Amino acid sequence: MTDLDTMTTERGQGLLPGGPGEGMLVEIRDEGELATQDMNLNIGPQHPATHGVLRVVIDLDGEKIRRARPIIGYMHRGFEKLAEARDYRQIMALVNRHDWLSAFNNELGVAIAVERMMELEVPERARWIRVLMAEWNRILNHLMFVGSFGLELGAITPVFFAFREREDIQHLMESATGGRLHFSYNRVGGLKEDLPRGFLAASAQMTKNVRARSQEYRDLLEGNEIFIARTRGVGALPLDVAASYGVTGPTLQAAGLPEDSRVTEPYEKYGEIDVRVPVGQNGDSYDRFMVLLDRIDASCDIIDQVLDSIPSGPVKTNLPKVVKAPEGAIYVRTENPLGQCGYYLVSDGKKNPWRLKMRTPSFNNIAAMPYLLEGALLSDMIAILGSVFFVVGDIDR
Amino acid sequence: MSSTREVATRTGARAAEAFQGGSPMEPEALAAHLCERLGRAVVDVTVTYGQLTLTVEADALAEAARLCKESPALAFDFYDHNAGVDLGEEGFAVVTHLYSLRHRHHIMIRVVAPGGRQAPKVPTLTHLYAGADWHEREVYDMFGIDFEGHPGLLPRLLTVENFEGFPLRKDFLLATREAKPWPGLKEPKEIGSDEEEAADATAAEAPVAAEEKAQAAKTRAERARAKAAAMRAEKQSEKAAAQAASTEEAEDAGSAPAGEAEDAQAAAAEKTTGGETAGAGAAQVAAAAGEPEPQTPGGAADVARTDIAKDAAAGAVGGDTAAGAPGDRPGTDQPVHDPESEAKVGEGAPPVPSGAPGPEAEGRHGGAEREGRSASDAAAGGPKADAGGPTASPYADRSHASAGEGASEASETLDEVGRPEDPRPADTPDDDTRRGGDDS
Amino acid sequence: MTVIAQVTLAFDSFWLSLALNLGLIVVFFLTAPLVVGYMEHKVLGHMQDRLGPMEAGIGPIKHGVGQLVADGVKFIQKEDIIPSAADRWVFAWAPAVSLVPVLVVLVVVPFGPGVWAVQLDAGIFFALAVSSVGVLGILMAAWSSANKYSLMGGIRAAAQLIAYELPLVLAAAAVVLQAGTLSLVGIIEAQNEFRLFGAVPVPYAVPHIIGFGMFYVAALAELSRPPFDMPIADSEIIFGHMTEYTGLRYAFFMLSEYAGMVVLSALATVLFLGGWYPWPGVPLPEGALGAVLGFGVTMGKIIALTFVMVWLRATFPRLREDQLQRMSWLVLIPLALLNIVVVAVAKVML
Amino acid sequence: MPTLPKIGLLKGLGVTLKTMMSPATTAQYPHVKPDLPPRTRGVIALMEENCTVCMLCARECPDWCIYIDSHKDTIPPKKEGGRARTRNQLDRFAIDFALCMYCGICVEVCPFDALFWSPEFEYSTYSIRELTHEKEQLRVWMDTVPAPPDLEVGAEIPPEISDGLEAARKAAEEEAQRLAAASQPAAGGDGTAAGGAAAGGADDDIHVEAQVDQEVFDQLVGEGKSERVARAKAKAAYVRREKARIRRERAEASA
Repeated sequence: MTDLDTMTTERGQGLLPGGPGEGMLVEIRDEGELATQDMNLNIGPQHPATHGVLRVVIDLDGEKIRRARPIIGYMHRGFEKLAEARDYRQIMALVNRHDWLSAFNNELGVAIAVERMMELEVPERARWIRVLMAEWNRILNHLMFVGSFGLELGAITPVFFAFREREDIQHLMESATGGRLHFSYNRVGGLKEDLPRGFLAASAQMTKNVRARSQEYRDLLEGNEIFIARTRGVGALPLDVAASYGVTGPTLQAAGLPEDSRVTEPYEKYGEIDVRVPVGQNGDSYDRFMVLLDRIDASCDIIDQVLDSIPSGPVKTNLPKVVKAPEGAIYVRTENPLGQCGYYLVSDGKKNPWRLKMRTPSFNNIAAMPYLLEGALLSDMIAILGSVFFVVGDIDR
Repeated sequence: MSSTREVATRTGARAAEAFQGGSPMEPEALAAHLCERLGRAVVDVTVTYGQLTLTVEADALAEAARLCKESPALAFDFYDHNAGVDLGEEGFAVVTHLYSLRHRHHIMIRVVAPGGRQAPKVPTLTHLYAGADWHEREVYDMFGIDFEGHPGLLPRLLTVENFEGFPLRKDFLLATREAKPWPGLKEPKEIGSDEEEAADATAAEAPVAAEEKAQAAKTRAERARAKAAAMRAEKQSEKAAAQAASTEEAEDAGSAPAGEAEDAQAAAAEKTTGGETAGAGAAQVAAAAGEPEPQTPGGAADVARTDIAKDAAAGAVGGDTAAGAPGDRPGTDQPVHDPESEAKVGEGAPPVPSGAPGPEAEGRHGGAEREGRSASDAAAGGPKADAGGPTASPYADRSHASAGEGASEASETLDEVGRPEDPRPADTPDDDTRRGGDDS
Repeated sequence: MTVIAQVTLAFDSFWLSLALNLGLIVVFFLTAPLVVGYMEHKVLGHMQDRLGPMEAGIGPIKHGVGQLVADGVKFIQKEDIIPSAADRWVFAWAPAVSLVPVLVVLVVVPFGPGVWAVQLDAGIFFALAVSSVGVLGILMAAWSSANKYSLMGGIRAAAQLIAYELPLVLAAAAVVLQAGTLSLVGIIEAQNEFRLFGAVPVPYAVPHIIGFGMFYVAALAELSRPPFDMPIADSEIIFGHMTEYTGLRYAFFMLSEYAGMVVLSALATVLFLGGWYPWPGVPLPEGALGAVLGFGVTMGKIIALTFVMVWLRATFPRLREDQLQRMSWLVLIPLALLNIVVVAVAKVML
Repeated sequence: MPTLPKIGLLKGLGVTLKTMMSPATTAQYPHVKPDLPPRTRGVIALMEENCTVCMLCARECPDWCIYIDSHKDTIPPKKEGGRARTRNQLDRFAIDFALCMYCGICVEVCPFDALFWSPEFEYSTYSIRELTHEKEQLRVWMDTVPAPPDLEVGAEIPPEISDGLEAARKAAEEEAQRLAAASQPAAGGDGTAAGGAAAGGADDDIHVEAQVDQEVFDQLVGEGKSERVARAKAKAAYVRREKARIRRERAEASA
């Protein structure tokens, strides 16, 4: 029995040099056990658990994972190359597609980068609305993962509940942006257009619903003994490892660190409202999931604050016919739902960027996957994959 | 499980304390701190938008990163990302972005990879940061920069294993833009200009076609000059007869825009391999030239506009039609500057093959750009100089802008070739039709 | 099935009656799973804030009544794919092997007074023995599919079924001890007579609450229903032993699962819920009417039990294989043994 | 080992049971059409009459999915000695919705309101070729274009709209003056015409210094109109009232 425990707890240190648990993988093998032959199992790219086309090649000893190798790039579309051939307005329509669950946040980063370079004065109202939308989008995203995580662990109901809420919120955002998934509502220097009549009231109502319903997820999963048994202590990611992999977002916060660029380096209006950053203690799957749930409520709080303080006025600035960022380089990071999304924009003063490097959260988070998987059980792999929340497009860009 | 929970909690709790309660350093302070330790290895320190970019010698990168990670005052424990940047001729740069969870300050360590474009090399950081692994593999995928000491850059991370070339290098062609002609290229067809001409006008990217066009343009230029001389005389008399009073205005009204038209066309020609978009550019800028005097008696400017547009566009379609006898088009004798503008197309043409990177221009990106720049400056200088009167100035800007565009586009990968600077040329057709609409 | 009685009386021909009985059993075997399946469709749907199937219907009756029939038709039309690397014959026969035992068990299950095909004195013994044959089919499928996922699923299933056969049998054994007979009919009658503390008429579920719970959990595990569906955990190993199956053969596996739900619920009904008696001590009218009512009562109880199965599926995540094993060997089996001891003692004392 | 079932499991069972009892939120799509907001980016509609072949959409399109063919027409001079004009004629306008990524840039950049978004979304086809909608089809979509929604309270009226309002107002005034002028000679004729003429004519020489009518303004703002609109309307209201008053006085004086 204890052996089963160690299977799920001890961690190999394949990639991390000089970390705390170096060489654990070797120690697990106890002499007593029969000689076994590892089975090479290819999970994905079309596998229910790797929602998307992530592929993980694992070496199995029984059900214990000896080695795990994530293989990515199936959805690589060369965004950075495409961006170099397009002007900033067109990039807006491209950039929101890599992480298709947080389109608005994606656009926001680029918009802010260009605005800072051009030293544009973005209208107050636009900046508040950006915060509002960003938070709605965050909730959309988190709901998705709350559902899918349950689904992967075999609890099939939460995902349907999640989509119930998502539909409502999507309809709300669609009424403002016209899109259900790819909102493309940001523009350099503001927003596409102002909100439709009644949006703010609807938002206020919606936060109430979401809060009420997020309780259902808690009832379904939070206290559920089976769920706890499946996730507690599974895929625990120590902070130092997380840091050296550049892991961010709920995965980092679950490890106990309130690192969130909305707080540490507030952009737009986050500095003027109080942003609660929920954290966990163990950094295991359970904490990651709970942090995600808490973030939904936190976002609701933010939205309420925005609704109280949104001013009237224009949402656009008058721009030259062709937007051109001055020569130079800038790095802008925004707190996307899945973690920190960074945009390193190098401009040579033309209407399209000379280089636009996008640092996506999922890429770094999945890079830590071998560390998390080695020594886990096959079933744990599902719990880990599901709780290191990622979008394949966000990995591959 | 219980054991696990304790283990995890311990690590979690311990780490959480260890990673909090630091004090951020100002970029300048950071720079100073590192400079004194790295000494002459630091090539350059820039602080833009409050962000520190420290350029160091390639071989000092690992040392710099180690310092950043280990010295407690800096404690850059968080590996954010690294980005390759194409520097043109100098080769490539790699910008490594580190962050400190404890102190919450950033640093970007920039390294210009030695080895130029052929064999760029940069030391790896995988021994310091586990996260560097994938990021360096990505940079290798995209730029072919070799990270010395990296556990394994192959198989390729993001592209397919047997992918040829390095996509993010500027000389790598963007296939999607190669595949089909740009739909935005077409201009409204002239009356009488027939289909296939328009067709090959759009699909003209082959360098061969470019040279032919250049030649055609040259010859056309010669004929045009002759014609120009004849016409000028003719026009002088004609003008004198026509409007005794408003000669002056008409004159400099004509001349100022003429200047732009030329330059802008030079620029347009600069940027395109074929003459076609030069034609387009000519059409619109010349039209622009005509704009400032809507109130010109008899709308001479208007006629001039349309004719120039026709000529230039026709020149785009094919040398002969363009250089064809002026008689077959009404009122060709009116404007003096259009043959000259054609001439400019001719002169503008020769630099084209070098200026705009055709397939053969790969890898000569830097050179191409510098030419482009100078050309654009020249072009820009012109209209700025003789942009006559407040009415003319916006168009002066415009043609200037377009010239700049032209140059920029010239420095683009081939996928951009053949795209006129986006919305601008479209304006004049608008104005055209708008006016037309009002009258009819 | 009351018909059976009369027919047998009329013709008094053993073979004819047997044939008729078996025929009716097969009909029941083909229809009952449809009912359960439809129930699962709708209940699951509404528990998840959906409607479930709404279109396919029989005649004017919509609400997806005909969904499973339509599915059946679809399965028949589908191509029957056998992987080239597969062991053809084993692969082809596996569904039958997992299907037949369930059918056979039905033969001995009493659905009402006189409503059974065959009455064996060792009915419960026979039922449990046969029902555990089904695992062979799963193993055959898993092994012959030449698919790693199938193999893992098969191995999980085997381990699981072995682990849960024990609590199942032990729980039943306690009841047998209590009733003093192996015959299912006998158990029902004994239950009818049973009085708690000699006074309160209750089904065995009450005194055997632990046994009942164990039997139910074990049944879930045996059927690999959630939360014990690791053998076919779709998010881990695609569909376990059924990964490579298509069309009719796949339909057979499905059928055997749902028929299995019916059968095990029926056994639970007989063992713990007093069979066809609405409540111990409440007599049913004689003859055909009584048979019909009894059948209705039994079906009602079966549906109730299967409903709970669906309910659990809608609510709970999936356990992990090792946790499942631990639960069986460390919790259920000791508990079951203890249960037997207690029952034995009580039996002797009272 | 997994903790034995406790309240946690029962809670979950409660939730699912409760949900089963409450009505489902499913919408029976083919039977019940979704109500999509007017801004929904479903399909792009073309108002051909407005298109001037400026090529802006085709050029700004990020993935080159708009195809435009056109030619120049010469319009013969209307009066003798006038000059011929040229205008662009649209021959082909096609959007390939198989390529389109529904970013809306074309709709945004169109300077003459020739392109609109329609929430219509049911145009899936069996062949990808049929997803290229020609201008006839795009014109059909035009009928499904809804009116844009009002803006949220506190929003600034976009210039194009305020300009439009301004233009409309001017046009109305000119029309009024024209009518007035036309009906001048008929003054003193039959009563109604005379009355109208008198009113119309009288208006011309009444001059009222426009100023904001505070209560109207407050009321409008209360209704959620943006200040700018409210002020304009308030002024208009004030002027109207003043003119009416003056007219009344004059009528009394003349009577």
